[in-house]
Amino acid sequence: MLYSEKVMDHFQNPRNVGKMEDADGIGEVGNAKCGDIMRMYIKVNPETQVITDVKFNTFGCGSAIATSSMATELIKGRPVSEALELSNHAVVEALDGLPPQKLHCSVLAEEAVRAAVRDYYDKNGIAYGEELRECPGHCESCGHEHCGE
Amino acid sequence: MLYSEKVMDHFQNPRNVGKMEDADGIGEVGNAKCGDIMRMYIKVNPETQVITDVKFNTFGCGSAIATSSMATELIKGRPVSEALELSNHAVVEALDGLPPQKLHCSVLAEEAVRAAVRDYYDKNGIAYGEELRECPGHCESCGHEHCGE
Amino acid sequence: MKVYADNAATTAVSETALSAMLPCLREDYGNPSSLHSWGQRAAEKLEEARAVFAARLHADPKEIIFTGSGSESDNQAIRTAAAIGEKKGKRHIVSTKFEHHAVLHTLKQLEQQGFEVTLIDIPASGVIAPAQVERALRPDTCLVSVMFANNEIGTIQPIGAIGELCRSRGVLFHTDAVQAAGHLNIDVEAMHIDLMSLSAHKFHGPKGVGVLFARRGIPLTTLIQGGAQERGKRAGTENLPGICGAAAAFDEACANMEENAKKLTVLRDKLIRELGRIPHSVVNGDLVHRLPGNVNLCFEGIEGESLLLLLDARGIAASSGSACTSGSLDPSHVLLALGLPHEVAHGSLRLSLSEYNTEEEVNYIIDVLPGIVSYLREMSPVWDE
Amino acid sequence: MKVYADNAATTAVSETALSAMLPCLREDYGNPSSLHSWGQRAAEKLEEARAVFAARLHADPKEIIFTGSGSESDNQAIRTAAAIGEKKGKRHIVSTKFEHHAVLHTLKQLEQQGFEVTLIDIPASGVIAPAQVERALRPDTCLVSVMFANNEIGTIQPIGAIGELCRSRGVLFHTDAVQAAGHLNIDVEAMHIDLMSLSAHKFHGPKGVGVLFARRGIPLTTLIQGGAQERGKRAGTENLPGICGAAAAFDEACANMEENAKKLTVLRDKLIRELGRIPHSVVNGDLVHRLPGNVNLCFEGIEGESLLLLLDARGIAASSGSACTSGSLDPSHVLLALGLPHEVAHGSLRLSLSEYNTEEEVNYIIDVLPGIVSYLREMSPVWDE
Ligand SMILES: Cc1ncc(COP(=O)(O)O)c(C=O)c1O
Ligand SMILES: Cc1ncc(COP(=O)(O)O)c(C=O)c1O
Ligand code: FES
Ligand code: FES
Repeated sequence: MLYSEKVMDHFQNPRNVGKMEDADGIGEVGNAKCGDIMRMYIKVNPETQVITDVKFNTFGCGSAIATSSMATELIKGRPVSEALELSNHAVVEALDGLPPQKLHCSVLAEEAVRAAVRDYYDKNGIAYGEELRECPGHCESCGHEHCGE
Repeated sequence: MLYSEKVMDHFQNPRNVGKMEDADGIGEVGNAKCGDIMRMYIKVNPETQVITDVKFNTFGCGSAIATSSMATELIKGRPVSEALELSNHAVVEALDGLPPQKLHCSVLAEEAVRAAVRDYYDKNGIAYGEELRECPGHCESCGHEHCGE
Repeated sequence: MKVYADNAATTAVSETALSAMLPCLREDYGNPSSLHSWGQRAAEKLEEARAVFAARLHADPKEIIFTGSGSESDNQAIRTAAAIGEKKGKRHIVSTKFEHHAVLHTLKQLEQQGFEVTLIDIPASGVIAPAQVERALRPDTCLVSVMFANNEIGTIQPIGAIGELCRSRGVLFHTDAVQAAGHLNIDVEAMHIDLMSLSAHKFHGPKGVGVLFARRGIPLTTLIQGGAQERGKRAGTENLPGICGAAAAFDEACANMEENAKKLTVLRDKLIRELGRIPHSVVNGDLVHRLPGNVNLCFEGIEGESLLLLLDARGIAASSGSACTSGSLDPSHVLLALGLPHEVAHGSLRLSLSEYNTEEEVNYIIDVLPGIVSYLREMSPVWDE
Repeated sequence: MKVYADNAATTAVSETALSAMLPCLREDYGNPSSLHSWGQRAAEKLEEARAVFAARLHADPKEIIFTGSGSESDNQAIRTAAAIGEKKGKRHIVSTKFEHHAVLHTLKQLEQQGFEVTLIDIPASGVIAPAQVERALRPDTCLVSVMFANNEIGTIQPIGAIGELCRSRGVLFHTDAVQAAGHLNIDVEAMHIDLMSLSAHKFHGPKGVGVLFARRGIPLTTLIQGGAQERGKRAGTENLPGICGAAAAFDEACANMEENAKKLTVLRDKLIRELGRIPHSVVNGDLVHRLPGNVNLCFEGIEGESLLLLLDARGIAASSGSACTSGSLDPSHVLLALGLPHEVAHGSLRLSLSEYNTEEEVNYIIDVLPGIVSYLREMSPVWDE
């Protein structure tokens, strides 16, 4: 099979899918032209800085949906600071791997989380470093600004 | 099948095969290097100039043996003058055709007959024209002098 | 329910084809180049297979050679025409933007070797006009290569008219008939086709057998050097079981062509009609000049792969774009050539039927698909209807 | 009695191979490039087949690609090495005079494109010495191509030693192992082989499947452009039934290699011993470094084709020279390379056994052959004994 069982599970039964009306932070990355868009919503407890709820909407291939789903699971209930450290590799690993040409989707998931956190920081006037401003740029599959390498 | 039934018949049951001790004319053409040698023996009735008997020995492929055999049949009982008119095409036709790369064998048979008649003419002081001196030269498969085209 | 609706990618081997293959795999295993009876029996079968293709295509057996795939036939046909053109100092080739990659990549390589290639634009109908070819012709054009029917949207090109044009201009004409063979009537004589590629696994023959038609007098360029098989034009021991299976399948497909087309057209049109009702869907390509089994739609706001995987989970095999680029991330070059925007081209679905499909299967697809489209649209961040 | 003794030309498909093919011809007909379950099942089978070859050859699955024939593999291997050499300005190739035409004709074509080719002379034993290769090497040598075992006389070359030499000199090493595969132990790692060609129908696999091993890091030249199959190195829908049959046959042949070799060596040596008693016969090639099933003799005063046809009439399939040149009139280039005069080379007979042959069959050949030789000699105008 092209995809691992974990990927197929998260694709066919995605966790945390849907809109969140009262999100504290929303991040959207990718674009329709290249075939993947992820929007990630987070709810953060202002006291503890823990992500108490997370939702996503994704337009994209099977692995885009699966990585979105897995990413939400990995950050739900974790402090924002930990969510920021979520790497695409961690997502891929948690999914038992992805085909090489689909790795870019996991990058997108990593980015979506960071974008949501950035939005939360912005909305709440929390300062953050340069490294959070930019696309991590290790996605070689598309020609868009956030993709470097 | 590569060869027609007629060819296979003449190959497997060659007519008039063998040496002739008291031949009136013997013709040998081809050479071992190129893989075909035919020797044709004729017995001629000096009164009627009819070929009363004919034999052959051939070293060569299936079609070389079959064309030798067919050529002997075609000239046996015919006047020498008719034998001289035997064309390789007639031999091929009588055999229901030959694969293209094997046509040269039929040329060899035509030549062998002519060589045997020439030998008979030489031995009996019968004059003959220029056209009987030379290889007909329409055999393109070998590099030897008798092959032209 | 299991529904295989990806017959443009490959087909099931027919019972007829399999029956023709088995004797070659069991008792008649000789090498057609061998002199002995085993070999000669094989050689006879090889020539019988060649004669089947020749008869059905209105060609001479000497004009048919067997290759290892439709792609190989395409490569060899185009390289042949290029080599002939090269000798005459003619280095311009006309083709279209929606050819198969076996054609396009070969042309790309020729460009690197100094050829100029004009790729004709594809109208929204997916059917090019002979006048477009005419406008593209130049005095140094050595080849026109236009596919008989497109593999993604199934549109049928005016091959006869293009052939006539090319003949009148003294330009070689190649058609990639991989999708057409066995489904549409092909007459190389009447259509003035000089070179043509077929692939057996697209008409219920086995994989691994291509056919190349080359009009008498066209000196084929050899891609694979070696033994004297296929009159020295394609070395390698012939894939006799495959070739016999291919001939049997082709003969069967041609014999039943009308009947199959009639049946398929009904199923196809039902699918197009019913699936076309899904909101924000577009049917791609002309509805009339179309392979009898081809359905191609785009669903806005849908990404093709997700759609396919969910269909597959429901037992339905379909495709988005052609199989051989399914590993790639780019949307179909065919749909882009049709003028669809990237974001729409991403959401394409090709259902390709064969005569083995049933009305029941078609109904099942019609039942299942709308729900999947809605589900995916609901999940999408960009879809607000 | 029917005796098929032409296994170097092609072999019968084994039951094991056929059993591996049938499911792909029946239910698992998907295209390995398709995303749906049909396609993914096919893709899995493809990778399983690749893994079988990799394991048996001590290679990595990524180093194995499937082609349409041994000839195609030879062409692609040599063109690959030539393209790599070209980039470095190295345009000299070393090979031998008794390679298969798939190699020799490709080299001939490269010569026309500016390459220089040194063909090593063949000693009377039919086994070349590594020192011959060493002497032929030049600073601009980009490739050494030496066959693993010769297809006519069955002699086995010192591949490991040649591989080591090439590796130490930084020259790519290709071996045409078409006759060796399944019959001799092959270890691409230990033997320092960089490129290698196999053909399934020589080891009881189906016709139409070649294997090309290319060591990791060697960028293969693509002969057939198009889809992304075989990692972009060989376009065209994969011949999955054939490939699965090939893998099953290879696995079986390798598993039984020692046992088969033991059996065959006995039969081979009996044939050589008994047929060698025929007056004015010569056994060609080394008796020890020899494929276990290969017998090759010349009978003076005999023309090969007549001999074959008469053997065939008695139910025995044999060959004179290789099958793929049997349409030609020239004596075997292999026997000429061995130094045999034309007139002797014309009278060659190759009997090639497989493990399917029996002692009874061998005895039958020994019974029948002497009479045929005498009969033909009697008919010959040049034979006076
Ligand atoms: C040594 C050798 N190389 C290459 C080939 C070519 O194999 P194929 O006919 O499968 O292309 C053969 C057999 O014909 C062979 O014996
Ligand atoms: C139009 C067209 N041309 C060429 C090909 C290539 O055929 P094959 O995969 O048999 O090489 C295909 C199918 O993949 C096709 O649809
Ligand atoms: S957004 Fe598509 S790959 Fe970067
Ligand atoms: S003698 Fe051999 S072809 Fe003329």
